[in-house]
Amino acid sequence: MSITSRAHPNQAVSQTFTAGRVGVVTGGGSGHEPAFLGYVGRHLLDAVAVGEVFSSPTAKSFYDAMVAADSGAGVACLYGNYAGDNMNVKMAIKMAERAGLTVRTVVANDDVASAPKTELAKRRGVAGEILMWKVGAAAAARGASLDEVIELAQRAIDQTRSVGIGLTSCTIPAVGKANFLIPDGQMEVGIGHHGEPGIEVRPVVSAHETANLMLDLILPDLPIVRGDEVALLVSGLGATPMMEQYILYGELSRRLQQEGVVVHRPLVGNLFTSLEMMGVTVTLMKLDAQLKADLDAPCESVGLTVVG
Amino acid sequence: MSITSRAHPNQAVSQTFTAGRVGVVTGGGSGHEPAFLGYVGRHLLDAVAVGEVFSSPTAKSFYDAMVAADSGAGVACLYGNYAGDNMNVKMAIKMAERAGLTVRTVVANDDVASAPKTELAKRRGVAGEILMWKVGAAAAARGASLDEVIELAQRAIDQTRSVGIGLTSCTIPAVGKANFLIPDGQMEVGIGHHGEPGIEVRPVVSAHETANLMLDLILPDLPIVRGDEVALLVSGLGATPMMEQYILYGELSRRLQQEGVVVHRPLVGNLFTSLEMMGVTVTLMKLDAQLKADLDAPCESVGLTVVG
Amino acid sequence: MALYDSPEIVENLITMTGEQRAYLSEIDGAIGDGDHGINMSKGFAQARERIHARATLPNLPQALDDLAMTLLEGIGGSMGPLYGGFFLAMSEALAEAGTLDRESFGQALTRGVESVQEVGNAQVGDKTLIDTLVPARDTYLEAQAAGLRFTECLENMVGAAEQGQLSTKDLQARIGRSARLGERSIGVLDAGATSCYFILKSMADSIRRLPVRSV
Amino acid sequence: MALYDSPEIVENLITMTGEQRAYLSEIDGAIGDGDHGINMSKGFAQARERIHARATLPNLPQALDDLAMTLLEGIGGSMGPLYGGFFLAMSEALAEAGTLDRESFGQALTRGVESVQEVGNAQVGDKTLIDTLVPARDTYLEAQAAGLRFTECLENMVGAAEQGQLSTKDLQARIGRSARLGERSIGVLDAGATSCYFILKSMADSIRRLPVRSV
Ligand SMILES: Nc1ncnc2c1ncn2[C@@H]1O[C@H](COP(=O)(O)OP(=O)(O)O)[C@@H](O)[C@H]1O
Ligand SMILES: Nc1ncnc2c1ncn2[C@@H]1O[C@H](COP(=O)(O)OP(=O)(O)O)[C@@H](O)[C@H]1O
Ligand SMILES: [Mg+2]
Ligand SMILES: [Mg+2]
Ligand SMILES: [Mg+2]
Ligand SMILES: [Mg+2]
Repeated sequence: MSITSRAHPNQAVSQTFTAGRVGVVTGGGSGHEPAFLGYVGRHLLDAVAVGEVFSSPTAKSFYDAMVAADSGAGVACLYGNYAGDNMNVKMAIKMAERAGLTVRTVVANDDVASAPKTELAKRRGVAGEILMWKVGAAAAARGASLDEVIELAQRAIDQTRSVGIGLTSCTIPAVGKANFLIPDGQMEVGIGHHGEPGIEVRPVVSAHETANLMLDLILPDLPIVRGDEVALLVSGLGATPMMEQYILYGELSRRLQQEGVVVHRPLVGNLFTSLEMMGVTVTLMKLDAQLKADLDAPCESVGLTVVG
Repeated sequence: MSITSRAHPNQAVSQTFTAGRVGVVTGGGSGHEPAFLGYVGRHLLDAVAVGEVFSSPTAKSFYDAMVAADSGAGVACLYGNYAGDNMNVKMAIKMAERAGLTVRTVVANDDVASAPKTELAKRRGVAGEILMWKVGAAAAARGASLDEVIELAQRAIDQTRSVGIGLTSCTIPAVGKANFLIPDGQMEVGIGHHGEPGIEVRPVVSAHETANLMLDLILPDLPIVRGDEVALLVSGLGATPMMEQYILYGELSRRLQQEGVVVHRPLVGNLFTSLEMMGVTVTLMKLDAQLKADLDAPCESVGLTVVG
Repeated sequence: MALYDSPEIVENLITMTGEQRAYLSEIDGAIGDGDHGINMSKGFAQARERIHARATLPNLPQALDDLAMTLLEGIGGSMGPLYGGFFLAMSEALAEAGTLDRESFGQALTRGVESVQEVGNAQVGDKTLIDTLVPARDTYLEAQAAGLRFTECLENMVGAAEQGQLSTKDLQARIGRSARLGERSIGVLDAGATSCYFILKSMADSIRRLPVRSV
Repeated sequence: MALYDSPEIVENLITMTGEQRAYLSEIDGAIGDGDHGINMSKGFAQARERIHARATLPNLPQALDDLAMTLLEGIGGSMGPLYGGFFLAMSEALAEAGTLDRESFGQALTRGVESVQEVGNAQVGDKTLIDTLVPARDTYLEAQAAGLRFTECLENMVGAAEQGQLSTKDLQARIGRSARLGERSIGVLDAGATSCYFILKSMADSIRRLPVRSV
């Protein structure tokens, strides 16, 4: 699997793209490594627009990614709900239309803490994007039409809920000072990927209690109930030790077992980070047969590899 | 791929073990996640002995791992050079011999900073162990004899060199206070996986200079020279942001390119950690045709998955 | 008409953003991240390079297109797509018209504002550049409908733009970075509304500075 | 002989480690990580459970094997394999002999020390339990060769063990955790050498406490 940066440095393109199928692209600011670049690969993203740290890529780099991923069957642009990304994707699509490309979008909004359920469209996209990309790209890989890819990616994110907690802040290098503050011994529940304010700041609790309070926000929102099968993704935000991520995973999986929710596919690691923030996001996707098949389909990338 | 914990909780066994071939096992203290447990999987480790945080597993759990991985063709125990592990493996082998098992060992000693080249046997094993496991397990998977597996794993580690740097310390939970100290703005070059003292403590420098000083320790030691092909593994120690790991990787790969050294296989991530230490280890393995083939062979585990 | 055939209007815009760089960043600093002047002058300065790299100097629609493409290529965040889209739409309208006159400028302004609203979804009162743009456009079109001359339409437009810009002082930001501050965003001007006023004023000045003609 | 047929010697060892728990940890605290007493008493206490879980009380070799297996199963780090191997080797030697007498104990001690050296690679002077074990064994074997009675051999052994233990005070640690301290490790006893002295003394005491017989 290899990736090259074509044209200019703000864009990466997979070398495994096969002509004739729908192209799958995304884009976003830097600082979330291995997202977004690390998910370019076989049966995953075909091209990615790369922005400055915590800042949307330009319209032109989204456009370039679309052009790179287009081979006549159209392009699915699957990205996260942030003002800058929304605006740049809109202008990129205008440019793409002028160039005769067909582009459709799905906007991830899996972060339950970012807006009430009555305002789904205001919610931010976080680590759930990875699962949306996986499903959309699996559909594209098996030759689905652009409309089908979009429909499935939309279903994927509609069935996905995330929440984050932060224990320490992070610093945008160009700014040079922390972009928010969490007092020592406190944690911010519902914090966003760029330090967007969460729901509450409260004393740090045990992994067991942390798992419970995160699931108490996620499970009722969809809802996810007894008998459901889920994908469970735990992502460290950058400075969270691996051991602690696994300990939290253990607590989450115990609680889910109690609730009668079956984890079909676990993913743990620094999969969608936030510079050097200490903290974690927890993502659950409620699965049906199709989503399961698409999640289980083989893919290969730096960030996520699934063996068929 | 699935892993179950048999017998008692200090041991994990792969479900993909196929009888009749050499079993590959390792073991070590906790706190290095995803090592060691996360490398149990298809065509990788067959069983692992799990110790307390930063403490060797017991002889019995090494023995249990050996029993679990044995199907008559013998067991290769590929582990790192630490006093406790050495002693427990020795007693485990004594127990295994009483039970009629054939066990041979390879002891990783890839850390160039832990002893001079004249005292190779005193050097500690660090992230290079992952490459040793990969090669040994690939050999076992293709049906090599125990002697061949041992010979290849030995060749793998003989061709591997690592060095670590630490920027902050870490705390063993049961102890509750930092087990060493690095002053703010300083970094310890050559630090071990458990905070073992390094070569020097010096002011933090840029990624570019860090890459150079690490390679200046690694390259001459083997040596690795113009025209060589290598695997290059960068592992965060726990709290190192992914973005910074990739930035360091970029600087390493630039320097290697200048030196005429070709990176055949890059690996970047929190692959062998040290609780919440901030820092990184850099590992290079000098490849020949056989090592290359064994590194490239497919395998599947939480820590490392290679698609064939 | 000479102005249609040269990049002069765009050149003047670029010069203006350079001059207002510090002021715009200062305003953005109060309730934003203090980079608006930098974003603007950086993007616009890149456009000058693109324009001058051409074999022959472009006409106004082409220069606006160059400016738009530079902003869309060089500035992420919000300014690239908002102003990039604005100038792209103006460029298209003027190219279609083939001339710069009262009608075509009215068309261009209308299409430009449409793009900003489509891309940014902001409404009047949200404390954004829309607070400058919408009254400016409405006033221009009213003046045009009332049969005023091009220069009078522009004069009225600039007056409304200034009013709109000043109106942002008492508004609470409901969109963009400063919206996070809630009530604390009241009491200072909006950076984008201010740069937008400077842009409309600069364009109007460029056109009015022409020797008296039937414009 | 009753002692061979019962776990009494091992029981007394277990009781001893419980009593010396705090003292051994205190010594380890000076130049180690302060857990030697905890490691020892925890491991030995688990052995008592294993022994008493048996349907019938085991004989000495079996009880030593139980102790060894418990240490090998319950204690990671260095004490598990060092003492586990020590008692395992003693158990094997005594089982082969089928009796506890001057010769078989000499054999058992010799095999035990061999295991510790094989597993740990320490030499006399490294400030480890070897500094107790080696002189103890040598003295025992000398006494045996000189034709002394079992109890006298044991008495001499304990004396040499105590000397060996005390010798560690002036040594610089060259192996194990305290080796990191370099010269700062001089001036205090080694924890392992001390626990080892207690172990040999306890075994000797158990045997010598017997009613006078031809031992
Ligand atoms: N959705 C929007 N619609 C119109 N204008 C907007 C919108 N979002 C932000 N703005 C304008 O952008 C200005 C800030 O621009 P700038 O500082 O260059 O970008 P950033 O906020 O990314 O630092 C604000 O003052 C506001 O006028
Ligand atoms: N290689 C070795 N050979 C013999 N004895 C050793 C060796 N390494 C350590 N020891 C003994 O182990 C003792 C420390 O035991 P303990 O405190 O229980 O373990 P740890 O050092 O793991 O905390 C030391 O005092 C020393 O006597
Ligand atoms: Mg700003
Ligand atoms: Mg900004
Ligand atoms: Mg100790
Ligand atoms: Mg200890």
